[in-house]
Amino acid sequence: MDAKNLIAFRVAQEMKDGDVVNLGIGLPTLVPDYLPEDVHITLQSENGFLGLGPLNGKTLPNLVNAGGKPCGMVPGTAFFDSAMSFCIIRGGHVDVTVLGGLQVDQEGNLANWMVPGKMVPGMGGAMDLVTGAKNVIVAMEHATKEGGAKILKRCTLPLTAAKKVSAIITELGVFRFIDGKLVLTEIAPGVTLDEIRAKTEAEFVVSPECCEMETPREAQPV
Amino acid sequence: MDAKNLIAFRVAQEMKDGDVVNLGIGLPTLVPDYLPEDVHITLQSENGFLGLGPLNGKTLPNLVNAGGKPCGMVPGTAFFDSAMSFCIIRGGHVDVTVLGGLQVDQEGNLANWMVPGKMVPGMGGAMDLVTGAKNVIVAMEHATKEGGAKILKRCTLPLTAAKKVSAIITELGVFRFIDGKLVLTEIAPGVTLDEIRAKTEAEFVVSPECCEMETPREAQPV
Amino acid sequence: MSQTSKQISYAALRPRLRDGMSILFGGFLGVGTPEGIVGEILDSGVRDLTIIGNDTGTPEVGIGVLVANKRVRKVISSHIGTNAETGRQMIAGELDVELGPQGTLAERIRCGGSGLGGVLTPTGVGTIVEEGKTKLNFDGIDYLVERPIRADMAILKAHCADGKGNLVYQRAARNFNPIMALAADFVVAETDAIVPTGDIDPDLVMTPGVLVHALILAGEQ
Amino acid sequence: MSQTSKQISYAALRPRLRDGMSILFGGFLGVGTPEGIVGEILDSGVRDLTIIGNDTGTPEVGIGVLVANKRVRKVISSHIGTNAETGRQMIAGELDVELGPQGTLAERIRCGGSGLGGVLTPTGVGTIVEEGKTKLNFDGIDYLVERPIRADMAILKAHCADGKGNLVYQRAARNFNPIMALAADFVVAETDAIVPTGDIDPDLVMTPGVLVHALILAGEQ
Repeated sequence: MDAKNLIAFRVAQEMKDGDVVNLGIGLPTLVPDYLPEDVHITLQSENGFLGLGPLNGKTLPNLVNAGGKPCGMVPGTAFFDSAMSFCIIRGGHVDVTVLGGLQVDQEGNLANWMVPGKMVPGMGGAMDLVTGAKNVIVAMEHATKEGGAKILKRCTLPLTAAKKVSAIITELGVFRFIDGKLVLTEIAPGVTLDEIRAKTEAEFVVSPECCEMETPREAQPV
Repeated sequence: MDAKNLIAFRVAQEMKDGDVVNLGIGLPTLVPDYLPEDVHITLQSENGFLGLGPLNGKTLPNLVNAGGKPCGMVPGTAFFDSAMSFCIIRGGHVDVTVLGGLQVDQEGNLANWMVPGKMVPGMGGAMDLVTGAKNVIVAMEHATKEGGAKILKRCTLPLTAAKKVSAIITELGVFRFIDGKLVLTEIAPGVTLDEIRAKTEAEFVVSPECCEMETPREAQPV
Repeated sequence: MSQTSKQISYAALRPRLRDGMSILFGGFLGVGTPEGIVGEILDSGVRDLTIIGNDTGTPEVGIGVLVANKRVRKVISSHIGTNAETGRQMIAGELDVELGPQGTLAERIRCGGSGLGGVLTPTGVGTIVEEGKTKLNFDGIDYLVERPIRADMAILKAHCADGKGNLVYQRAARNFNPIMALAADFVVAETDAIVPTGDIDPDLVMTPGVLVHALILAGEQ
Repeated sequence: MSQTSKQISYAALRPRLRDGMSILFGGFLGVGTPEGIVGEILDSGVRDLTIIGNDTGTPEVGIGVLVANKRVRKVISSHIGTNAETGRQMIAGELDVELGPQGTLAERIRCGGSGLGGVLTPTGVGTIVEEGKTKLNFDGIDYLVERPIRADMAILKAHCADGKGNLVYQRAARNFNPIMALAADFVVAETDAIVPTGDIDPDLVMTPGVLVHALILAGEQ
């Protein structure tokens, strides 16, 4: 199993039955594939509905996800306008938002929407989601393709929102923000603390209860 | 024809075909009875709909006007929530609001919602209506029951809104606010300018085009 | 037995009721007010309530019965003229009444439910409504900063619900209900009907079920 | 011939189009954007437009064709990443792009249409979004004052309309359309169907007809 799917699996284990969840594009969209059987979540789509489901082959007119791609919907779906969509998002009615990150820092700041000097796609709904969701989970590979740290002392890229991140889940481990401090709570099987330290610029505390990160059975080292 | 109906008739002649209109309780509700045949207006009801119509005998569940009384609705009615109702009102989507007045002054201030020391019913939607409607017509008897002036130099009662009144229509005549000045533009048949001056405390200009106020045929003096 | 996980009985509301709590109530002169839930609150004996809604109905209709039975300590509303008892208790100093413009009340509740810190409205400028409020001027126009309202509980009246709590309202009974669904820690709707999930066209849902914590079938004991 | 007083042809829109005008456009990545009206604007030859909406679609889809054909001077939007041409023109200094959070954009348009002077939002605090904006603190929380947006024209996409202009949208095509209906001097909706007035259940109307000045039946020349 690749890093992306390992991360998505671990993120899925964070969900509680009944949670209202918004998933960013890319890696986060893999999360529903790994939900425990007894956990049912409702997916919010910022283009205006609650009840996003898998496509299941049949496309319906004007039924697309926030990436503009055809999608499905579950029984009991509700559509609404963009103002209402963000009343729900900003108002704390979304339990969990899962997004990728370019950088996260030890203050809980997230940067994931622009790199100065490069094409700027825009923040879309990300700033409202990170500001308003009860839990903000950053799901990303631990380091850049070049091996550089993404979990920093201080973000250098323009922020998406200040001090809002709840947890960071990478293929190497799980960090949580507890009482304003960045705490390592899980380490992936086969990974050492030294390796995490080497790939993490931020100062962090290792939880006394730090344990092995849950991974799919087939991925467990034998 | 009594004063109330005379006033309602004259107010009705202010309406233009297609106008969106909100009518306050009491006298203003008589206005639709006197609309010219070729003038069709849409009535807005602040409890959440556009398309208020006469009761016509048949009551429908949950179909009431802003006074809580059973009412009818016209084909093409639309219901919405209170936030939307006041987006429409405050946002200038109501062409005309017609309300009664306790006092109006020469600055265009209106007081119609409370008398200190007496039971205070509350402003309801009146403040938003007077603030947001394109045209604010105060429809009221010219003087108090005791013969005191209601069109004043300066309101003494708490205001409903400041400098928002467009016109005052009484059984004695029509005043309009033109370039910030109170201007008498019509005098009712059989009424003298002296009588209006005697019953009006406010300073006002008599329009050079001041003419006879239109009244229903049967009420015209022979 | 509940037909759905969100359906509860009137009696099941009791553990959530307590003295001094704040309650947003849907309705406009009683139309759109959940009369059964109001009755349950009355029967529970809780008092010192703060009630927030458009008006206080009449002493016999809508939320008014709670006022008439002296269960209310504070009212936040736009109009109390239809319930003489509200006015009487206010003048007697038994009841705290905060009156505000109806459109402002709607926006304040919407802000409370949507994470906004307030709105800027021209309504009330130059009137006693502006007392004690922050005033801002942009482009020569004065606005009042009107701040959010939230409550411990919102009690709504719906025409139809599905098992997930999706709500549809009927005609003028919609009024404040949809915005109140956003603005309370616990949201309960009394509904005339509960249909199977999937039976309400997703385009026609007026309040998404995720906002609704509990449903009570109107009149069912 | 018009079936109703509000129905017009695409061509009848021409006299209302002019260089430099501002246009609110419904849609989210093209879904809910009135493609026929966009085509008419393109054919009209007007330029230097300010366009306001969620995103700029793609160079071939939605409002994007106006950008690709260099008819746009300014974009106010939350996301331009799906239209490389928008980014290219922005970097080349040919196009002014104002990016803001999607929820803030929605509220600004709603304010513009509802007489509000702005909203207080926590979104963007501590980011570059706060540059140049009034910041207020209430109860220890910082908020940005976000100001209203209005435009000369709003172009909407509906699924169904009646003769009075009442609109119903379909699924995710609703998005920004209902709030934009409030916020322009002239509001025109392209609709898949026009039904006789009275055929839409009054409870199901999503945009009241009084907000809509003109209807165009999609695809009808």
